Order: sequence, then structure tokens, then C-alpha cells
Amino acid sequence: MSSLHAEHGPRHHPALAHHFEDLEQQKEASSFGMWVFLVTEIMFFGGLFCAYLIYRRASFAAFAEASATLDIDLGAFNTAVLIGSSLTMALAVWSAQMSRKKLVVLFLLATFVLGGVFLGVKVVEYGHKFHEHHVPGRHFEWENPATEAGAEMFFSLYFAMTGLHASHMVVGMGLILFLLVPAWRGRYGRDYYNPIECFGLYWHFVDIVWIFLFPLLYLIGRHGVPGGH
Amino acid sequence: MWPNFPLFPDAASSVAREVDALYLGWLAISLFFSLLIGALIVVFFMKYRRRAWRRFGSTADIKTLPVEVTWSVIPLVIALSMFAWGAKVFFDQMRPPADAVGFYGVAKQWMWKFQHPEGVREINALHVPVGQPIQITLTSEDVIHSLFIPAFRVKTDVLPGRYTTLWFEATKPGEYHLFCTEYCGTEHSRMIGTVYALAPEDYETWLATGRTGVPLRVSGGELFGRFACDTCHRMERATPELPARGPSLAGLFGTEVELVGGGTVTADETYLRRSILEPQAHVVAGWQPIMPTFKGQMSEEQLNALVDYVKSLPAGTQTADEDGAPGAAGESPASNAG
Amino acid sequence: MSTSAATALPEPNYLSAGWTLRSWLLTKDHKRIAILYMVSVTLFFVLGGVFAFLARLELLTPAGDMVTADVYNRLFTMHGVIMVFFFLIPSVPAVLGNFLVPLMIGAKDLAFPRINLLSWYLFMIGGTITVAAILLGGVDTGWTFYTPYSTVYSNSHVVLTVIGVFINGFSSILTGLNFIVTIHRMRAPGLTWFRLPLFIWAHYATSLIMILGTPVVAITLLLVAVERLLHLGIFDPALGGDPVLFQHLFWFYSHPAVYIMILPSMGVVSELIAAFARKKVFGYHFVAFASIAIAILGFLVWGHHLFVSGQSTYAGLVFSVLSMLVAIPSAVKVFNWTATLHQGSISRETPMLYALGFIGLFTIGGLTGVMLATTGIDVHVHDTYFVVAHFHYIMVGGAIMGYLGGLHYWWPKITGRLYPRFWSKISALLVFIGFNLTFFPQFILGYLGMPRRYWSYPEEFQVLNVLSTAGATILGVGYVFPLVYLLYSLRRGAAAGDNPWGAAGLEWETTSPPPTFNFEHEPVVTGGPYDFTNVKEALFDE
Amino acid sequence: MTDHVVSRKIYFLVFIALMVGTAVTVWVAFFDLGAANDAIMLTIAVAKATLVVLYFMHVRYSGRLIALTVGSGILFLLILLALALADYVTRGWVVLGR
Repeated sequence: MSSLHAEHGPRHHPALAHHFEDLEQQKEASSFGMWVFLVTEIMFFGGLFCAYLIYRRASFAAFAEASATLDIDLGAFNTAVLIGSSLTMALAVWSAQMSRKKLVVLFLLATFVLGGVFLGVKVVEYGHKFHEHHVPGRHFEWENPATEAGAEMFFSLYFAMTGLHASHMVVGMGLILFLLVPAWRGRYGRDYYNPIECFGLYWHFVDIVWIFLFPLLYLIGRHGVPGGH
Repeated sequence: MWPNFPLFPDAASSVAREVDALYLGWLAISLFFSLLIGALIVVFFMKYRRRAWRRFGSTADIKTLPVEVTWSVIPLVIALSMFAWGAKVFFDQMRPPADAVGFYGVAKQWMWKFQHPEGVREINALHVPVGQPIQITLTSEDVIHSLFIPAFRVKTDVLPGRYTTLWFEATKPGEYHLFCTEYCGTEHSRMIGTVYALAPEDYETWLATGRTGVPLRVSGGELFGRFACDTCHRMERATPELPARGPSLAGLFGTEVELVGGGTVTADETYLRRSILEPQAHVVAGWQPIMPTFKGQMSEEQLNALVDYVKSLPAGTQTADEDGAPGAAGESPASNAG
Repeated sequence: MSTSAATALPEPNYLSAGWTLRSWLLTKDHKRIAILYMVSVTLFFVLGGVFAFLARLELLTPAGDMVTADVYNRLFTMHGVIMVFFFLIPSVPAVLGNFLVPLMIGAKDLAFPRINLLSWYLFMIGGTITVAAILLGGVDTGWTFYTPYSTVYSNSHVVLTVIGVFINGFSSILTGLNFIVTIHRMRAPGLTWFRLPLFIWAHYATSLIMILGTPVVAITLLLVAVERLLHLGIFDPALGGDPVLFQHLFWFYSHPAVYIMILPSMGVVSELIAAFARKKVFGYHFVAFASIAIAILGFLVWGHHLFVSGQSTYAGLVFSVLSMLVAIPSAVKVFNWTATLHQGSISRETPMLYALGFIGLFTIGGLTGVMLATTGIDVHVHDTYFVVAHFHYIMVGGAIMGYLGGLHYWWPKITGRLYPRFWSKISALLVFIGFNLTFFPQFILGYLGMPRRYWSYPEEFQVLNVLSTAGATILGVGYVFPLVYLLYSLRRGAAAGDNPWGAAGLEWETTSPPPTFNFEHEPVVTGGPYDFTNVKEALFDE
Repeated sequence: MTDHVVSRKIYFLVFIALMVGTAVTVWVAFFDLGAANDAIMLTIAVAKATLVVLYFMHVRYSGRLIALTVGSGILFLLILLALALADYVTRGWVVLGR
């Protein structure tokens, strides 16, 4: 192994960190890094999905009965909102790629607002659960004693999964605020839009999680509880 | 009783020798490879010591593939053979013979409670006859425990909310340790006891001397009546006027049960237990999910007795009559049929 | 060759780049962050070691007479938590890996220097929270946090500890992420995958486990905390929850985590064997792929911790046969290292002593591991001292020997100084003897049936326990030695020069200690690793 | 990561497909199709996720490394689910003692 002289004349973009050769290497590193991070997120939610799968198999009747009490309209509405926010996020990345700097700000704001709507609806849904005593723990109430344990398990998973998802939404909205300032200053354009793109990946991932959560949590028992007909 | 400095444990059950043989087999393989590697390291260390005339190691290009394949395949073959041997021993440890006698055990922080089929109860002690396979059905009242009898080479975790089983056949009379091996809290290391393996006649004497207890199946049958299980699970007493509202339990144990909504489940102890506590978890095909839960209404010991009773119902029996002896059920008068 | 008496280090170097506390705490230099990790994991090692030693003292006598059962339970739990999560997992990757990955691939730094610093802070925050839990009275669940004991029955600081471990998990994830991106994207021109040192391959494999496994244990521990705090009973048997599911999720990470501990040390050993036999590692490609195979297969075997836990018999058999497969790449590594020695030019420097010790002890640890994966034996020895002995052979005999060997090998590079060679050899010997005396008797104890985590035990186990405690004392002394002479070398050690061992590798082509950006000029690589033909004379050739 | 710019038209088409998928999922859930319910539900969810990954997240236009990264994430998730399930599915299989 031998080393030779290989000097690079750095033409410094203000966003180029010292240890990268050029912006291309930096961009590749950061989006690859983001993807690796998303893999960890898959596994993070994966543990919960694993628990869901196993308990649902063990207590299907109770899960169907409990699922039927969730508000399908709010759930479907929220799904649409989140898909919409994914669209606005994709358009924010597009705007940055096209150097349409005002549009970047606009679409980021739109994404932020849609995220807020989602969380608002979630708060309303959680509120219902509190009123109906469907929150697991000491005050949990369930009419059918034969399915009470399974139903409480369902709601434990419901809160764990949607709670973890919602916390990712909160973090995401915080990051939008963080991105808005440089976006406002016109920092993101054709030659540098890394942060917007990486954040977009995160936001879409959160959307994908919900794409699975919605049918798994809301749509189990919609055609009547098995055995009950 | 205990030698002061043992290096190898007592072998006092039918599987103990099998486990020891497997262990010694592995030990021989391990010794061979450890000594081989150790010896090579020492020899090379001496022989190829760095000298002024040997400042560099050999740079000869050696074809590595054949060697690599050899030393991958040989360990693989050894490991897979040992796996197969181990699996055979494992099955012997896990699968009780058909004539195993059913004991029950309940673990709690920090004691072991055992019950003989004759109803005799013991705490932190277990008397068993030599030469008789014994299966203990175990559950826990709180955290996970683990029942371990080193001299018998058997162990199983004991979990809350479900059953696990352990079986052994003692081959040598004596007193043996019984340990809890799953960490269960402060007094974990005091959750120990003694297994007394007795010659069959000594065991009979031990049972007969002043120990009382209602046989499990009998007390289970009583509970079956007391909790009014028989009003729905009427089995062969069902008539058109008084149809059964629940499936027959006769001969149920060990069969595959068809469930509402497709799928089957094996009717093992854990299934019976869950069906009593969470009746709607697995509804039998063709029946309505109307059974109430009995959660919180019976102790673990009562649950054990009930499960043992249901297990004991042979195919074609009717429910027990009031005194609960399933054997008498054959010509049970329909005294409680009305 | 005589040692140079010069004490002046080459300037500028990364150590002299700043002397203020701020220049350390806000550094983005991977080498300085490695030093931060080195200091902190050493503190955790001492802490965990003290707990271990106290537990061993208690076991001198069969009766529980030194501390109460409750205190003993906290001792072994905190020993496990600190050693596993705050020493073994970060030791080699976060100290040696952090320092060497960019150097070995000819990069100026890791891909994300700020994230690198962030992971050290997460490590320290997690560590501080865990230490706070210890100071408040500790935790008594065992490092495995099994439910429902941890969620319902324990009266100790479970939540605080679990949160500390959870935060530390993110430190591990970010380190793994940084390594993966760096190794993919930052290699010097000409440095293709098969020209990479095996240390890098091992760290790549380790990083895969860190990013794929750690999130699962993070969510699992989070659920334990949530269950304790908010009664969201995911593992609660009363709700039909299954404590065995906790064990599945826990071991999905924690079994591969064993490979997080051992793989980097295997990488170290590959470097040491090559450097001190002055020979290319035999079967380079196989050793490299073995690391990746171990990382991937490692995810398929976790159920061998659950053979008697109520897992189905058939699942047990599947996990057993898969576990047999992991043995193969491990065996391949051992054979290749041994074959590398053949016709080598073997030096007897301290790092080599550690490397050879590693091979021997890892062989024993690995073989007993395959014994444990054999279902028929595991039923008997599961949760006995046999298991304790086995994993200490892997973690102490393997991982720590590798760490110490690596530390002694790269110390001149890290600090620019030489340590007293005689004392370091004595210490290596003490560690080897002490280690075997501590843990070998535990194999016998385990097969006799002595359960682990026992505060008092039947009298017939005493002799072996006394031997074990005696060994632990020697081991402890062996560990104190390096602490003293390495610190001594910082002030009094002679300057090492760029390449005191006559080793090959990019890290030896820069100065010791290296400059802040590692290389004066970006290196261009034209050949494979372990090419000693152009190596200049070393300081200590016979 | 190439600098490929996905046209707005594709984004809107994907958006419409996702909305339609959601509507179909909800609609189907009200019919009792037995095991097919779950199959349809999951198929649609996987299809939706794939659209998001390929177009919104640009994987279709990225290199092999990114595809490999996504694939390995999914693979290890499946390993977790499959091997954990292997235990639960076979629990009733032990030969019972009478």
C-alpha cells in the first residue's frame, strides 16, 4: 500500500464541510445516512408490529371488537391528510430542485399545517378514548368481560403504536420549523437542497408507517365480530 | 449426603445418562479442537519466532480455497450431527411417556407448591416414587420462575398466565436439589427445595402416613359442579328440550379444536386454562361466544384441579355426578339434569 | 534496534490542537472523540468491575453473609448493565473504531462529525442517568430486565435505568450509522473493498448489527418503562400479554449484541496477527466474509436463549440448528488466524500476547457456545454458571482481550508514546491466568447445577467458588497494571515514531499522533492490505 | 442519489393512486371476505408504501446502494416477524402426555 500526492483544489461552497471532497460526496453521504437511519426506524416500529401480530393472532375476537370502536371517519380523514402532506413534502423537494425558492417555503408550510391537522384529529380521538374509559390501566372499562383482557391489550398497542407515530410527527414538525428559516432566506436551491431532501425522506417514512397502522388498527372488525353472526 | 467437592453431578433420572453422554461427546470434541488450536499456537510461537534473518513472514501465495472449504465443512458436519443428537435428547426431555402420572406445581415468590394426584400438598419438597414417570404441570402466581432439578437434568421456566410442563423418571433413591433458575426477585436463591426420590413401597408408606388430600380429579369434578359448568357443557346429557349451550368436553384433551372463523388449536392444558379465564379468545366452531369469564373467581390450585378434571374425561362420558368421580359418570343418574 | 530517547512529538498533532476543556467537549475530530470515549468507558469499566468484585466476594462463602440478598441482586444487575451497555458495546467500536476507521480508509474524518460528537453526548447522558439510578439505590432486575418482574414486581429504579440504556442505544445506532456511511462513501482513491483492512470489515459488520438490532431493544425497553409508568400492558400476562414475547424482542437485539462486542475485537486480532507475524492474513476474503456472515446469521439465532422459557419445542429446534451455522464463520476465523502464524515472523510484543490469548479463549468460549446451542445440553445448563462462564469467555476472554490488545497496539499511534514493555507483558500474563482461574471453575459449577444470580448456595459448591474469587482478584490486579503504566507513559514514555511495530496500514503512514486532518496529503491506495514489503525497520525487531 | 427531478405530474398521479387505495381499503373492510380481508388490506398497504418509496422517496431513480439499504431493512423486519411467529404457531404442537 502506498500513498501518493493527490491535492484537490477546493472550490468552497459555503455548505461544504471540510472533510468532504465536494458537494456531490457530501450529498451522497447525507442521503445514504438518512436511509440508514430510516432502516433503524423500520426496526424500531418493527418491534411493535411484531407484538401486534402475535397478540392479534392470540386474541382476534377481542381485537376485532375493540377495533370496531375506533372512529373510522377520523381515521380515514387522517390518512388522507397525511398522504396530502406527503404530496406537499414531495413538492417542496421538487421546488428546491427547481430553485423555486418561494415555493419551497410555501410547501413546507403546507406540510406543517397538514401535520398539525393530523395531530389535532389525533388529540380529538385520544380525548374520546379517555371519555369512553378505553385507556388501558386502572380506569379501563369494557362491557364484555370475556374479551376485556384482549381489548385492553388492543388499546395498549393502539396507544403505543399511534403514540410513537405521533411523536415522530411532532419531531417532524419541529424539523420543518428548523428548515423554514434557511428556506426563507433562500438557501435551498438546485445546487444545495440536501436537508430538504433528507427531511422529505423522514416525512414520507412517517407517512408509510401510518399507511400500515390505519388498516391494522381501524379496519379489523368492520364487518362484524367473528363468531357474532 | 453431599460430597464436599464434587466435579460431576449425580445422575438420577432416566434422561440424565443421555444428557451426560451428549455432554461428554461435546466435551471430547471441544477438547480436541481447543488442544489442537492451543498446540498449534504454541508450536508456531516457538518455531517462527522473529529473528534477524526472518524479519518478514512468508509471502508465498497459497491456494486457500481447498483448505477453507475443508475447515468449513468439517465443523459444519460435526455441528449438525451434534444438533441431531441434541434434538433427540431434547425430545426425550420434553416428551413424557404415556403413563406419566400428573402432578401439579404452583410457583410464587419465593416458594414451590406441589400437589400429588392423590391431593397431598407439599411446599419446597417433592416426594416421588422411583421408576415412575412423573409429569408436573406448572404455573406461576407472579413472575417467571424456573424449576430445575440438576440430578435429573431437567428444567422448565414457570410462567404466569399459562402452563408449562416438565417430566422425569427418577432412577435412584436419594435426596436431590431443586432450584429456581429464573431470577425472580430478592429471595431468588432461597427458592430452593429438595426432591425425595423414594422406592415405590417407601413412597406408598409416605403417602399413607397421616397425609390427607382429596384427589385432584375429584376436587376438580366438585368445582365443575360448583361453578355450574355442567349447565352448558352438558355433553351426552343434552336433550332436545335442554340442548347443550357449550361443546362437549369429553375426550377433548389433546385433540385439535376447530375454531369460529377458521383455524384450529390443540386442546392442551394452556388452552383449557385460557378457555376458562378468557372464553372468547378461542370460540369453538358451531357455538356462540356466550361463556362468561371465570377470571378472579378461582385460585391457581382450583384451576389446576378443574383442568385436571377436564383432562381426565374420556370420550363418551357424561358430566360427573355430584361427588365428582369421573369413573362413575358412565351410569350417572340424571340427578342434576333438571 | 534501540529505542529513541526523543520525547518531542511531531507537531502539529490533534492533541496539541487545543488544550482547553472547550476544545475537547466541542471537538468534532473523531480522534478526540475517541479519547473522550476512552476515558468514559474506562470509568464505566472500573465501576462495573467494582460491582463484579463485590459480588465475587459475597460468593466466597455459601451463606449470604457479606451483603443482603437485595444488595447482591443490585450488584450483579448493575455489573451487567454497566459492563454490557456502557463498556463492552462501545469499547472497541467507539474508542478504537472511532480513532481508526477514518485513518485506515484514508479519510479526514467520519462522514458526520457532529453526529459523532452527539453520540458521545448521548452515551454520557445515558450513562449519567444510569449512574443516577445506581446512586438512588440501583436496580435489581438483572441486566435482561425480564418482565413481569421488571414491569410489576421490582421495587427498584427500573424506569430510570431503562431510559439510560435507551438513550445509550441511540449513541450506538449513530456510531453504526456513521461507520457505514463512512466506509461506503469516504474511502481513499484506490481503496477498494478487498483492499480494506479486516478491522474495517469487522466494524462494518458490527455497524450492521448496531443499526438493525439496537432499535428493537430500544422499543422493547421503552415498552417496559411505559408499562411501569402508564400501565400500557404490552407484556402483562393479565391482559393476555406474553412475557416470552419480551424475551424474543430483547434477544433479537441482545444476541447479535454479543457480536457487537466480539466482532470488533476479531477485527483487532486480525490486525495484530498480521502485524506481529508480518504476514498477510491467511484467507483474507474468508475472514472478511466471515464477519458479515456472523453479523447476518447472528440475527437468526436469538431463540437459543429461550429453549426452556416456554418457547415451542419446534421453534427451539429451528433456532438450535441455525445457531450451529454461526459456529462455522467463527471457526473459519480461528483457523485462518492460526494458519497466518504458520511461517510467520512472530514477534512477542504485548499486543501479540493478547491476540494469541484471544484466540485460545475465544475457541473455548465459542465451543461452549455451540454446546449451549445444543438443545439437549442447554435444558440442563441453561441459567447456570455454565452460561455465565461461557459468555465471560466470549466477552472478557474475547472482547476485552481484543480491546486491550488493540489499545496496546495503537497506543503509540494514539498518544505518540511508548509504554513500558516489560510491565505490559507481565500484565497480559496476569490477565490470562486470572481470567482462566476465575471462569474455568464456573463451567464445572454450572454442570453441577449451580444456578446463576444466586446470593447463597449449597455448601458443596464452595471450593470452586473460592477458586473463582481468587482468580477474579488476580484478574483485577492484571487490569490495574495497564491503567498505571499507560498513564505513566503519557508523561514519561519515549516518542514512538510513525511506525514503531513495523506494521502495514494507512494509519501507520501518518505521524504519531496524527495531525487533525489525519494525513498531510490525501493518500492514494495502489495495493492490498498487509503488504509488508515496504515497511521500514521497526523499533523492536529481534 | 442522482439529481433526477421527478415531474409534478408523477407526484400528483401517485397522490391520486394513494387516495384511491385508501378508499378501496375502507370500502373492502365492510364486506366479510374471511381471510381475504386481511390479504386485500395488506396488499393495498404494501402497494401504497411501495409507491411512496419509489416515487416520493425517489428510490426508483437512486442507485443500487439505496435499494439494497431499503431491502435489508425490510428483510430484517421480516426475519423478526417470521422467527418470532415460528414460536407462536408451533406452540401447540408438542406431543401431549396423558
